[in-house]
This record gives sequence, structure tokens and C-alpha cells, in this order.
Amino acid sequence: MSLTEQQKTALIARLTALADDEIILSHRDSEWTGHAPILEEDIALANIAQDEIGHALMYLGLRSELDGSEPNQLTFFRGAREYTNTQLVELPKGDWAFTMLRQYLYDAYEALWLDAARASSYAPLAEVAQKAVREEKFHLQHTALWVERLGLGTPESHRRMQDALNVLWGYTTQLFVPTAGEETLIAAGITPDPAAVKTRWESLVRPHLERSGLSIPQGEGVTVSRQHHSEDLLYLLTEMQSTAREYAGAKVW
Amino acid sequence: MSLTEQQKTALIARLTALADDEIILSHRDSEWTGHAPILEEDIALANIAQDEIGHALMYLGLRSELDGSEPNQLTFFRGAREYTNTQLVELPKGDWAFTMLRQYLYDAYEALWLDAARASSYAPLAEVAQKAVREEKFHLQHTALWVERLGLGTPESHRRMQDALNVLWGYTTQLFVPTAGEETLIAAGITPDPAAVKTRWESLVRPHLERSGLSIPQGEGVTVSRQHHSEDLLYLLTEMQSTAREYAGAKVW
Amino acid sequence: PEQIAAFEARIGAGEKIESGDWMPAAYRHQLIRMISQHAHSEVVGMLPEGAWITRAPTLQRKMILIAKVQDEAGHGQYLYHAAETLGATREEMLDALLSGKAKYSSIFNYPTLTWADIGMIGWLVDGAAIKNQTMLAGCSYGPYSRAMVRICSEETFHHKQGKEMVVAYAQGTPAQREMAQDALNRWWWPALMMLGPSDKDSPNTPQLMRWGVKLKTNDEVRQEFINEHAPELIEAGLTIPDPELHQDAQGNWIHGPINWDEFWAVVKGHGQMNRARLEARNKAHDDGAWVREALNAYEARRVAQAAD
Amino acid sequence: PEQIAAFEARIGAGEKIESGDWMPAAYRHQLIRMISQHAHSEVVGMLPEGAWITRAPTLQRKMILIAKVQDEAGHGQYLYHAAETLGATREEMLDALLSGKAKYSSIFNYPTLTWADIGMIGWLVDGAAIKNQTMLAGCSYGPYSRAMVRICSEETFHHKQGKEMVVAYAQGTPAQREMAQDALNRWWWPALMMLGPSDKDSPNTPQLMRWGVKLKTNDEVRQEFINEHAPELIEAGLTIPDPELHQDAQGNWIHGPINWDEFWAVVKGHGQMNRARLEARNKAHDDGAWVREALNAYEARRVAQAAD
Repeated sequence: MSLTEQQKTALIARLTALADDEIILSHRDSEWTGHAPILEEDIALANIAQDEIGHALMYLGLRSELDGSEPNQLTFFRGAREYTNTQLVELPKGDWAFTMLRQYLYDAYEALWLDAARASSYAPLAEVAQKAVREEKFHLQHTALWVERLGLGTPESHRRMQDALNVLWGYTTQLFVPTAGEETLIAAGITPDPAAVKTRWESLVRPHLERSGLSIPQGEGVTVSRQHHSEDLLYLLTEMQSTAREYAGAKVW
Repeated sequence: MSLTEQQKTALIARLTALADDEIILSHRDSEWTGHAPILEEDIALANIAQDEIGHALMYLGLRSELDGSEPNQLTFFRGAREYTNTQLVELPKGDWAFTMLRQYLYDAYEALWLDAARASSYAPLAEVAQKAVREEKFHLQHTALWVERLGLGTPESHRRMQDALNVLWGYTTQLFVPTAGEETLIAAGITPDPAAVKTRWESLVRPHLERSGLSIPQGEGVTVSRQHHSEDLLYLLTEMQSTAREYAGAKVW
Repeated sequence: PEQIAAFEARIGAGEKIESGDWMPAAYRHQLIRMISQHAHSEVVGMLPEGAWITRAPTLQRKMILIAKVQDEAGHGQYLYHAAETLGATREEMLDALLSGKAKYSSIFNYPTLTWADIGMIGWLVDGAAIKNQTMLAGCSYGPYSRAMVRICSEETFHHKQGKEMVVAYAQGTPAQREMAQDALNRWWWPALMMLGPSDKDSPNTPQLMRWGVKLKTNDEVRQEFINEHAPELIEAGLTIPDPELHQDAQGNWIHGPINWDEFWAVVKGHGQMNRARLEARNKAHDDGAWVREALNAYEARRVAQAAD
Repeated sequence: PEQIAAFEARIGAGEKIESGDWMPAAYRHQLIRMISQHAHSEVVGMLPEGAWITRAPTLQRKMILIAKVQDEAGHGQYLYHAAETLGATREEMLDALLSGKAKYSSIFNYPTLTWADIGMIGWLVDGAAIKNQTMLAGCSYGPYSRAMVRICSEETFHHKQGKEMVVAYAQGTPAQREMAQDALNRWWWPALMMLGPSDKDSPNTPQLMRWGVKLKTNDEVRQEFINEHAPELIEAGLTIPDPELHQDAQGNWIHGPINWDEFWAVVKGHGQMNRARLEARNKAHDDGAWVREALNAYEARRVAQAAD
């Protein structure tokens, strides 16, 4: 299919949002490298972080085909005000419960989004979704098990998981806020309807959280657009972009 | 007096070392702003941090007269490998005991160095030392009292002070390591002999630490030159220089 | 009722009420609420600006910003003292802040994302605060009124510095200009909102005005703020992010509709930084507990020794 | 003594000793020391490189670096397993690391200060490690020898990547060239030293060679390392920071005097990062205690339920 200009603009926004979430979450996961509670998890989380960067490159690659943008330029030379990740992924890494629960909530969302995107009418997206969904389901299995083990482990691990859920739950709402012009993509079957993904997501994560002994908080979530960020993103980007910006003239890395 | 080329080079190195210590320590102190244990100390430590930047500007001003260098250019566009601060001041801020004890050890050194520098044969240095020594003695009074209060306060505050001293003591040695060519400055009475400052420093701080219930650790200190840094300095500079480097073309701030 | 009449007569005559004077419980209560909120705002307000001390672009700007944040800590101190004259204790007030029970100005729940925000906060946020504080300097409670006079003169200095910064950046490199405009885009509406809900949604105002605690309504103060700042921002070459903004026949600058939903969402805790601000204050308080204990123990021992 | 003779005969015949075989206590002890030190080095070695994952200049480099550090964690795992075959427990070994009793390669007490350090570590530090590991792959203890074979093939890949990076930067922009040269200035001597003290200061070597644990002396391995790397570095356009370096008549590259005082100072804890490295490992261990407890509790419950 060939995209209309309107669809192209909307798809660029959605792909960038997807990539930005992966880039920022992968950064938070990388912060654990060398500091995980067991050596096996240094390995597992490094694996997840690697796949996330792979996905970011995949989404930015699709974007590049649409507008000729350069993935590393977008990653290392946009400021906090231009990033369109959710606040969920920019929150500081917290403790292991926070990290595993955030990763679980996010993996469930991404796995279901990709699962639906396999049916995209835009073939390049359908293709990559087909490939990425397998990795994502593997992450989901890993983090779902952690949620259960920590939720049901000791009173302390349960308390930490519940604390993490109390903070994180409201932020998940933003994952499902449509990006600019997304309705035209949904209408044309190019990308999944976030509302439908949310329904499936809720019916997946709610029972698992409850089975893991956790109570899901009430109240409204964060519904602002992905342009809104906390100071945490600024600190993250300062670090992440420091080398690229210091050697801005470099052609080869 | 007019300086020989050799003296000029050596004096530039010494002034830069003095300024670098102030810039880095002031950064560590600023990290407490808004996070001090009592509001009164937010104010007091902000005051110290301000004076330190004032001193850095003073030393870099003297350097500027010698080589036309620009203080902000030196501060915001040198990398970790070019900074010549001691490792003492780049260590992460630690707890309040660590911060107050480091500040005390440093203030005592700077106050005594400045006190001796008032007799410098290089008039511009003698003049600024005369002025700065008063501020420094005020800082010293403040931090000396904290050392005593925490050293003698509760078992916990005493333990934290002793832990801090066990880490910090070895790093103080580097404050007194001569900078490149400093012997020519000492011979001409331009700057104080670090060995003499060290003798006075020891006879000031050792009894005060002991009076505060602390035991001074044995063993060799850090004697490497001021070119050697830890990764902590890198992280500090990434943050400190982020704005200046992002807007490197700016003429007016 | 007789006492109330006498009290209201004193206020009507422009007298100041002092700490020991009789006052209605509701007056005392409202003042403690307002003054402690104000003190909390100074203390929480140190966070968004304090975060940029370590990122200031020059040594001179770094010194100025440290001095500014230090002033804010000082303002917090005076204001806690003023509230103490009404019988509140610093501990009660801090507990209320740390538990999330007490409010502070919602403006500090917005993030500072660039260095230009430091200038813009000085110009707009301090500018709005000054309008409010100038009014409160005339309020009926003496200690609050006097604290306001002192605070206002320092804030005026910060306001001037902030304006100078933004004006310079608006005339600086393209990147600086863009940074200044972006800061205005993000701070304009929050600055308008920080002067409080529209009069029709501000139930306390009439009572507070009768008691001389407030001398003007929120909308009046907001109008003064816009009338001063709108022309200056335009003069600086910046675009105010309100397409409906215009001057009316009386010369007042009339703003477009304010998104009060956002205001209330932020007040209720949904701003980007609400959680982080309270966590930072709580962490500072918790991490400082052993220090305060040590100070007390040392002091108690000193007093005991002096008594020997 | 008969057993020892038989044991030494097996080694002399090139046989591998396996986990259940009889071995002298000193052989077991030396191997546990060496293998666990080696495992600790992999684990601590994650820190200086891991710190740059969040600072890599491109997404591709970031992925490669994560993969590399992940490999190091994997090497740590194999090596702990190999040491376990000799009766050491992971806990004992970790305790010895965390308390500072066990050593790890001193090279990781040097700081990584620029991105070029990541390339230089791959090229020089992994290059030196490979020389050592290739030798150890032929060692007499089967599990260690097999772990070395596996590790060596991964390290060879890292070595190649590191070399490619540095060569590219040496031919890059002036700033990149300067970064590469500076990295060489800082890592050259530590890389030479990491192959261990000079033979005359290495008292264990003769015994270890007789038992087939080491097959070459430190100085022999060092010579191999320099012979390979010196010409490649020069070819890349970099200057090796040793004015006395030269090739002798046999074609060996002869280095100037090594500052062994620095080596011993760093070994004894006076490197820039010794304290930080141990603190980081201890913090990770302490912060992870509740997680490990929860895992055990969950697992115990699962096992108990399965038994029902």
C-alpha cells in the first residue's frame, strides 16, 4: 500500500513514540549492568536491553524509509522536549521490584501491540512485528515470572512490589494515549487501535498481578501527551548523549 | 616583581590546581541544595559553595592576567583528563558526615595556604589571599563545629564520622603534593611551600579530630599527581558542562 | 461577637493584628494555612531551581543561582517563624508537608527542562509571586505583612535578574532564542494559574478580604501581572502562547480561556513532578534524622555540662 | 609421595586432571585461587565497561557493548562453576571478593574516562587476557582448560571489535584521534603490568609450571603480547608511550622499564577505583539480599507444594 501524506506523518509520530520508549527503557535497564542481585540477572536484563535497542533500530529504520531520518541523529541529538517516550519508562530505575514490574507492564503492552501489528496493512510494519513479537513474548515470560516470585516471595518482596505497583499503575495509562493523527492509521489498518490493545492488556496483566498477590490501585492515570516529561528524562539524556555530542563532528563510530 | 617564564608556567599550574579544587568541591556542595538535614544548613552550605566559586574566579582571574585564558572556557570546556583537582574533592557527596568532614579538612588546608600566601612576593596573589582568607576562616569555624558535634553527638553520628575519616584521610595527602615546577615558586617566595602548610595543617586538624573523638587512620595516602582522576569526575563534568557545551556558540549568558 | 466586631473594626481602621492579640479562630486558622503553604512553597521551590546550580553555563550564573536559592531557603525560614507566632510548630508544619496533607504552590510541580527555565521562573513565577506578595505586604497580620515586605524586596531583585536573562537569550544565538521561546511556551499558562482559581471558584476570598488577609481577588492580581508582563515579553521579541491575547479599550491585556482542568489535575498530584518533589523532601528529611538527633544530643550534653 | 609421583606423571603425559581425580592439596588450593580470581575479574570487569553502556555514541555500539559485558557475566558464571568442581562454593568465593580478601585483576582499578577506553580495553586488555587464557587453555585441570577454550573464542571476538574501534578513531576526526592516543597513553603500561610481575618476582611460577597450571612465565606471555600489539598500534598511527621501545635482532619488541611501584600500589588498593569497585559490588550484593531471599522463599514453597 502507499501511504497518504497524513498517514505518513501520523506513522512517523507513532514509530518515533515506539522507538523512544525502547531507547529510554533500555537505558534504565542498562543502569543495572554489573549491579543486579544475581549474576544470572545481569545476563538476562542485558539481553532485554539489547533487544530493546534492536527494536528501537527497527522502528527508526521504518521511520527512515518514510522520511530519510537518521536513527542515531534522532537518538543522540534530540532534547528532552523532543522525545516522545512515556513517563513510565523515564522514571528512575528504583529497586529490583520496580524494575521488574515496570518491565513486565511494558513487555505485556509491547507484546500485544506487536501481536496486533502483525496484521498491519502496511507490509514493512507487519514484517518486523512478526519477528519482534517472539522476542517480546520471551521477555514477558521472564518478567511475569519475576512478578509472581516477588509478589509471593517474602513479606518484604511483596511490600516492595505493591509499592512499585502503586507508583507505576497510573503511568501505564499513557502507553495507550493515541499519538498525533493516529486515528487515520487505525482506520486504514496500519497500526493497532490502542484502545483494543489496552483491553487485551488489562485482561492479561490484571489477573496475573492479582494471582501474584498484588492489589491494583484505583484512580485516574497519567493521560497527558507524550510531549510532557519529568526532570529525570533530562538527566538521562545528558548522560546518554554526552559522548555523541562531545564528538559531534565524528563520522565513524 | 616580574615573573620568569618558568615561574609563570609554574604559577599557572598552581593557580589552576587551586581553582579546580574549588570548582569541583563547590559542585559537590551544591548537590545538597534543597536536600540538607536542616533548612539552616541549606543556607550555610550554599554560602560556602558561593564563596568557593568566588575563589575559583579569583584564582582563574590571576591566571588570566598571566596567559589571557578565559575562566569560563577553562571551567566548562576542559575534560576530565585536563582537570587538576585532587581526588579528595571529586569523591561523591556521601552522607552529611562525609560532606562536613571533607569540607573541614579542605577548609583547614585552604585557610592555611591562603594565610601563608598573604606574604607572597607576587603582589596580586598576596592581595587576593588577604581578602579570601577571612571567608575561609569563617567556613573553617563552621565545619570545625560540625566535626565536633557529629564526632561527639550520638553513637551513630560518631560511627559515620569515623567511617568518613577512614575514607577521606588518605586522600588529603594529595592536597600537599607539589604541582609542576612549584619549587621555583617556593624558592622565590611566590607561593607557600606545601610541606610547611602540611605541618601547620596537621597540627591544626589532628588535635581537633581527636578532641572530636575520632581516631586518625594509619597508612600511606594518595600521592599521585593531580592528573589522575576517578570516574566520578567524569560524571560530575558531564553534568556541570552540559548546558555550556550544548549551547557552545552562545556569546552572552 | 463583640470581640469579632472590635477585631473587624481594628482591621477596618488599617491597624495590624499582632501575635498576642485576640483573633477569631478562623482567622488564625486561615493565616496558618496560608503562611505555612507559602513557606512550603519556598522550600519546595528550591528543588526545580536548585537542580540547575550544577548545570549553570557560567561561574557567574552559578553564583547568582546559588544566591537565589539560598534566599528562598531564607524566605522559608522567615515564613515558618511568622506561622509560629500564630502557635503552629515547625514540626507540625513539616509533617503536614511531608505527608502530602499541606499544599505548596503547584507551579513547582512543573519540571525545569532547560537553563532558560531558570530565567523564565525568575521573570514570570517570581513576577507573579511579587504581585501576590505586594498585596500581602498590606495584609492585616503584622508578622506576615513584615515578612512579605522583606521577601518582596529580594524577589524584586530575582525578578529583575530573570528578566535580564530571558531578554538576553531572546536576542542571543538561534539556539538560545529557541530555548527562551520554549520556556515561555511551557511557563506562561502555569504562571497565570499560580495566581489561584478564578474568583467564582475561590470560595474563601470574600471572608479573607473582609479580614484584610487578602486585599485583592485572584483575578485582579492576575490582571496586574498580565498587564505588566505581556508587553515586556512582546518587547523582548517572544511570542506569548495565547492566540486570543489582546488589549481591550481600557488598556488591559485580556487572556484566552485558562485550562483549569490542568490546574486541578496538577493540584491533585498529576503534575510531572509532584511525586518527585515530595519524595525529595521526604528523603532529605529521613536522611537528615540522624544529624538532627546528633545535634540535639550534643546540645543537651553541652547544656548539662554548663549547668554542672 | 607415590600419589604425587603418579599425579605428576599424568600431567607429564599431557593428561587432564578431572574433578573427581586425586590431586595434591596445594594444586587444588592454587587452582581455586586462580580460577576464582579469574571469575572475580570478569565480574568486577563489568563495571568499568558497563558504565559506558549508557554513554555509547551510537545505538549499534551500545548493543555491541551490552553484548560484550553480558559475555563477561557469562564468563564469570563458567569460571565460578569450574572453581566449584574443586569444592569451592560460590558463596565463599563471593564473600572473599566482597570482603576484599580475594584479588581480581588490578587492571579494573583504573578508571574509564572516555569512550576510546572501551576500544582500548577491548584491544589491549582483552588482548593481554587472551595471551594468558590461550596458555591456560592448555592447562592440566580439565574444567579450567575447557572453560578457557570457550572464553577465548568470545574474547577473540571482543579483541577484534576493540581493535577495529581504535583503528577507526585513530583515523577519525582530530578529537577522536586525540581520544584514541590518550587512551593508549593511559592503558599501555597497565596492560603490560596485568600479565603479572616479572619472573624474578613471581615465586609461584616454577611450581605452577611443573603442575601444568601455567605453561609459560609472565615475561614470556608479556613478550608475545608486545610482539603482536606494538606493530599494530604503530600501524594504526598511534604512538606507544614508551620512548625506549625498540625491536631487537631477533625481532622481539623490547619495552623500557616498567614502574612496578605503581603496579604494587594499585594491587594494594591505591588505584583510583579500588574503593569504588568494591563498594559497587558490595552495594549490589547488599541491595540484592531481599531479592535472593524472596527467590528462595518462593522456590521452597513451590517445592513443598509439589511434594504435597
